[in-house]
Amino acid sequence: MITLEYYLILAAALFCIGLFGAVAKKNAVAVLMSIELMLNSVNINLVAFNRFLAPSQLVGHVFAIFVIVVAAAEVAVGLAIVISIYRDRFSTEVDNLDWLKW
Amino acid sequence: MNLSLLTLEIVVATLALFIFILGLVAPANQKRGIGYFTVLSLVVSLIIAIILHGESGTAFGTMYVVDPFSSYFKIAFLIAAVLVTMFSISYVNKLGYNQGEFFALTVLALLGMMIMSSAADFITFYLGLEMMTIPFIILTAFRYGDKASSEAGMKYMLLSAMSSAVLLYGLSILYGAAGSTLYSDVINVITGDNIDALTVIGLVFLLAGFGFKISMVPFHMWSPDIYQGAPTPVTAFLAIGSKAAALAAMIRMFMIALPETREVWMTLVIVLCAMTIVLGNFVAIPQTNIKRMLAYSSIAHAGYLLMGLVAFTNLGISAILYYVMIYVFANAGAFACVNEFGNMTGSDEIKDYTGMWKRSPLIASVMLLCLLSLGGIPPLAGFVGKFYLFTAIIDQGYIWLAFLGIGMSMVSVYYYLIVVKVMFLGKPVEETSVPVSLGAKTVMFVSAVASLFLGLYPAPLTDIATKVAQLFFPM
Amino acid sequence: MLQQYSGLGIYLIAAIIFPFIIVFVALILGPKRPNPEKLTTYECGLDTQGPTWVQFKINYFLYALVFVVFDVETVFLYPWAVKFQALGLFAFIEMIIFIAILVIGLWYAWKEGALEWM
Amino acid sequence: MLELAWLIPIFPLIAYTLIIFLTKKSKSISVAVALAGIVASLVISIGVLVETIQKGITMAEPFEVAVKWLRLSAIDKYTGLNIDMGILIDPLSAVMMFVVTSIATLVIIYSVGYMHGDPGFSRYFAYMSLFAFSMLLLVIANNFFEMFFGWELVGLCSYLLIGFWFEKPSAAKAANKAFITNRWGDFGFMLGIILLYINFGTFNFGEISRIIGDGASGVGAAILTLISLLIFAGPMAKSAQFPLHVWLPDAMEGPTPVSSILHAATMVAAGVYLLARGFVLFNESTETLLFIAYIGGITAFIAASFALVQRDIKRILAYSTLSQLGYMVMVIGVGSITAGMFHLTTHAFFKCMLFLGAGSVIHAVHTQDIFEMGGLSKKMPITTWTFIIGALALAGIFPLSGFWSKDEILLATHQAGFTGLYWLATLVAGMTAFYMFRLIFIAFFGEKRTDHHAHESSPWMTVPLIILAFFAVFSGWGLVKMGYGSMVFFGHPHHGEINLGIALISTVFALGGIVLAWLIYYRKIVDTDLMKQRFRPIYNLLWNKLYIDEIYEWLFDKVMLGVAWLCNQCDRKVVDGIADGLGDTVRHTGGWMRFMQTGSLQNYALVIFGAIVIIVLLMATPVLGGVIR
Repeated sequence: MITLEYYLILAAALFCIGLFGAVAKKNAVAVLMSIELMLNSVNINLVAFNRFLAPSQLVGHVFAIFVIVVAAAEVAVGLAIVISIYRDRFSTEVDNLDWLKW
Repeated sequence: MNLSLLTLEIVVATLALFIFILGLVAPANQKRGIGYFTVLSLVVSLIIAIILHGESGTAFGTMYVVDPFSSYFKIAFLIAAVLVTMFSISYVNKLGYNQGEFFALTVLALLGMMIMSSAADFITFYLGLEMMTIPFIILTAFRYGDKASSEAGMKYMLLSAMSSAVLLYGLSILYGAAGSTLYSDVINVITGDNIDALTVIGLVFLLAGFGFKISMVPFHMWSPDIYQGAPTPVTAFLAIGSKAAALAAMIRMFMIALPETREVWMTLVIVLCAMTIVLGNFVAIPQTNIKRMLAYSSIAHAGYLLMGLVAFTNLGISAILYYVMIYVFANAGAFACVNEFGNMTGSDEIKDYTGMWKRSPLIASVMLLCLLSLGGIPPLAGFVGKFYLFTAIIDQGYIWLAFLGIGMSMVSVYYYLIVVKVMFLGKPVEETSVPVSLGAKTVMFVSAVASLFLGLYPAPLTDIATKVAQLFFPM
Repeated sequence: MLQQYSGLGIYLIAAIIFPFIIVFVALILGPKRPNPEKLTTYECGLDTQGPTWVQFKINYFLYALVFVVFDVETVFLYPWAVKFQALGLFAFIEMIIFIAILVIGLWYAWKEGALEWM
Repeated sequence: MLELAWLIPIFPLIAYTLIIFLTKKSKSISVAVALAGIVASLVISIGVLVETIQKGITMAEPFEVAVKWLRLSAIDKYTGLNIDMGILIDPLSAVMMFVVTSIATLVIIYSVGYMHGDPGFSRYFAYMSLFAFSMLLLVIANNFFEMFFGWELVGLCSYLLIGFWFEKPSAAKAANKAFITNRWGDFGFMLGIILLYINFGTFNFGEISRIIGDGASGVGAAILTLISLLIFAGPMAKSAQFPLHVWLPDAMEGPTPVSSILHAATMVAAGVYLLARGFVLFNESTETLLFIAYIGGITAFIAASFALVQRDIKRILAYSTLSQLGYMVMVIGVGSITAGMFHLTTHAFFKCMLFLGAGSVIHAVHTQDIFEMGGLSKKMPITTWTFIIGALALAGIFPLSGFWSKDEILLATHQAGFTGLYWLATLVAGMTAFYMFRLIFIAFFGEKRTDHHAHESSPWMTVPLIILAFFAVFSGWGLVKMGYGSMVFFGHPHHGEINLGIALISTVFALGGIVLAWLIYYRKIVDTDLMKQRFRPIYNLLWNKLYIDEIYEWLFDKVMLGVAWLCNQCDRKVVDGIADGLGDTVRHTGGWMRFMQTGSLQNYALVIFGAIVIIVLLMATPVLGGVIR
């Protein structure tokens, strides 16, 4: 029997992997993908909670759908910006983003 | 369902789409008209908002609340939007492309703020947040070909995506703990006695997400870069609107949904608030770029605003409300000045402001007024606001925090004076006078008068603020 | 019990048979004039020259972006369609507005030339 | 008249607005407006003063009117915030307003001559009117908050006026120094009045004294001491008391009329006025009173000693102002606001006159170094004689005004049993006489050193001098006859009878100082340079003002800017630093921590998530209450 904990642990692991990617990856697109992982871990959380705690109404699922959609929008904007950066600097390495010094 | 509650939102949303279409159909040589149209229609919606400020109720079940609190903030956002768009017209015309998109996105961000201010449900709140953030990301990277702008956009996009991931994780945990996303349910389920480790972690993540938006130390680091890189009007709107909206949502969530968990987050908020004030003010001193300086000062102001939440009393909340309003005016004025100067010289370096008094007395004097108001010098509004906040927290016995706050506001006067000194007490590098567009003139005038009037006679606004704050502390 | 799935069975059979029919028809109707050009291996068989990570044309990304957005937006249509009867007129109007907004977006993409391959 | 009292601050405000928005272009009209505004206030304040005396309005039953300014109703268990803007007319404020308006009028008339041909002519008179408004608001205030309001405004005006000639970098520097020093005083003041409000529930002077009078305040002695000390921080900065006195001498960078009215006669006296106004509060805490008294005494002494060696005429006067302010603060500290306010009044007149005289000298010879002047007595008789009168008054020679008030101070100090302070004050009186006449003998009677074509100034400048001279001679005696002591007092009325012994001693000291100065600088019985050589260390110490400025500069640079720099570095470098450092260490062990070297963006992310982790960990520990159980 798979209990809620499994899902939560899975989600947490996924979040951490995404987190690692977000801070470790050099390529902006890869960072974006890692952030997607984090968001998906949230989705797992939501759906799991919904299934185990409040199966009667579908709030969790709805929330998850909204998260997916917004994430897509964010990715679209993100890729667009990546492209414009690439046009400027011919690289999508996040390390190169240090023109604005502290 | 009573749709009339949503009148304002519907109007603004329609406006945004309409401006988009306008940008598509308008011939290239007449696109500058879009800006004026936007300003006019925003003024109209501001009037509508003021007319409708009285009504209250809930829409979409209890997901969406319209009450004095949200109306107050909506009016604040609208004022900010009007002021910003006014002085952004000249900027966008100088930019010369995508006028329609610029204004449409500004209005969309405004819509997002409105939704945040009256969201009474995690999902609605999250949607409002993203509806505000995504247009801001685009606007930040609006100048293509400009490295600073696109880099700022990239940073803002990635970091805000991360922060919203964090926020969402927190929200999902809270949803798990409460079994519902409605504030009205959450407060009943999550009570003081059944806080478990998971809830605490959720709260921390949530606070981190909010902290990012209102640039609370240590989640503030994005703001100086983004403020510097973004187009000046966007920076202004970011500094005023985004912060205020996040604060509004934060207040509502923590006051309505999570007051029971105060023992968990209050200590945290106090510590972070103190850190924010200190760091923001001190780091502002060595800045050479005025937009960065204003960014750090806005970080510091986030700290001051948090004081009101720390007080957790009617006085505290009303102090926040008052302070938000005057903060809008003071910052709008300052950024209008920065914008006009940047338009002409293309520089935001403080040293280039030398002898501004000679080059443009208007810019110099308005800048002086706004900075002194931010610094909290009587008889300007900022002084009353700070006094209000400090009284609120001392009233709750946080004398050390007030001590810190007042001391730091003295420090802040120091770095504001650096700019003032440069502007008034220096030989201009070049004698050419700085032209000021009509829109910017209006903004400067309005914000200067407001900062002065609200300082000399704050009673009307403070009365409103107190009434609004009674929402959370019924008699 | 089985009757209700018979339609499905018929559909399955038809689905399997149909490709064969197409191929067969093409086999008997299509003209056959082989020449060396045609018989050479397809060009991806060649060993590549220069960097394999060639930069795609920018429009490719534009298509991708536009597609992603519209593709994901449609996710809202499914729950609505499933519950269409129950939701009634109000939801219908809401969905119309939703689609209208999407259309404006599409119009924008079109007008801005995201859909032309130049 | 009393009903019109609220107009007194308003007129200058109107004048300011008019000048700024309308008449800025035309110099003559601007002057006319400014003059009209201040004269109107003068007329009303004279009327108010007369009526106050006739109607017998006392400190106990003042005339008070107030309007709501900020009303935040108290929600059941949360205190509200109620602030009024009101006027409080009692002998104290009435006299003070008369002093301010009359001196402001004279100074503005004088400025017409002095600022003649200055590019910022109109702006100058606008600032002057603004100052008059703020000062009068401060004086007429009926509660601490309103007073603080005016307090900050005069600070702003002083900033604008010191930096009036912002072409001079020294002026800009001095302006900032003054403003920032005052901010630190206001810091205490503001905190003090907020604490006051939290404990008393009101800012109003009357109500506070009532609450204290009934002994129903229920406020602990410790908290009262804290409050009064915090509030005293304000006067310490504004009235330039040791150790916050450093800004006043530098403030002399402003135009001389400004120095005379802001930094000699009225604004710097605001601190003393505040002490008198809120005396009921200070009186509650003996520790505070003791502190005030000794701070005043120290200031009086060190300032006088600095003045002994200065060469700059305005700086000499500035230090004498410091030491006189020290007198006033000291005597209030020993518990007699009568003597303090009395000396404030007389000092205002003769010190203002001295500055205006100095201004007319500088106007004529275009130098401020007294050793470059000399032989002016022939060329500028009016200036010379008024200056001498002022000096005599300051030295406290019978029967000039200074004598009466100084005698009051010494008497009060003696009666209060502060024998040490009494002798210190007497000594200071002697030093005062000495350095003033050193100035006179060098600048006016000494032989001419440089060929300056000095000439008597225009009547615009001389007439105010003469009028002020009249006040300098008679105000002391007049006020005594008017029974000042029975008008302005705390507790029981105070009748200023002359104690012959004390009067004699002080006069002897004063005359001694004058004679000494005469011997050294006129008859030259000793070679001053030789003395300088002999007492080189002391001389240097005094010349450099005990290096206090230098110490502050050092502190400011090293500490405040240091902290700023540190925070900045933290915000900039540490993240990178840690990241790179870790990166270096682990690069050899393996690439798995490469991310530590990525661009700043990801360092921000690192900080965010790191902070979250740390917070969660802290939450788990008892540090923050161990909320994770």
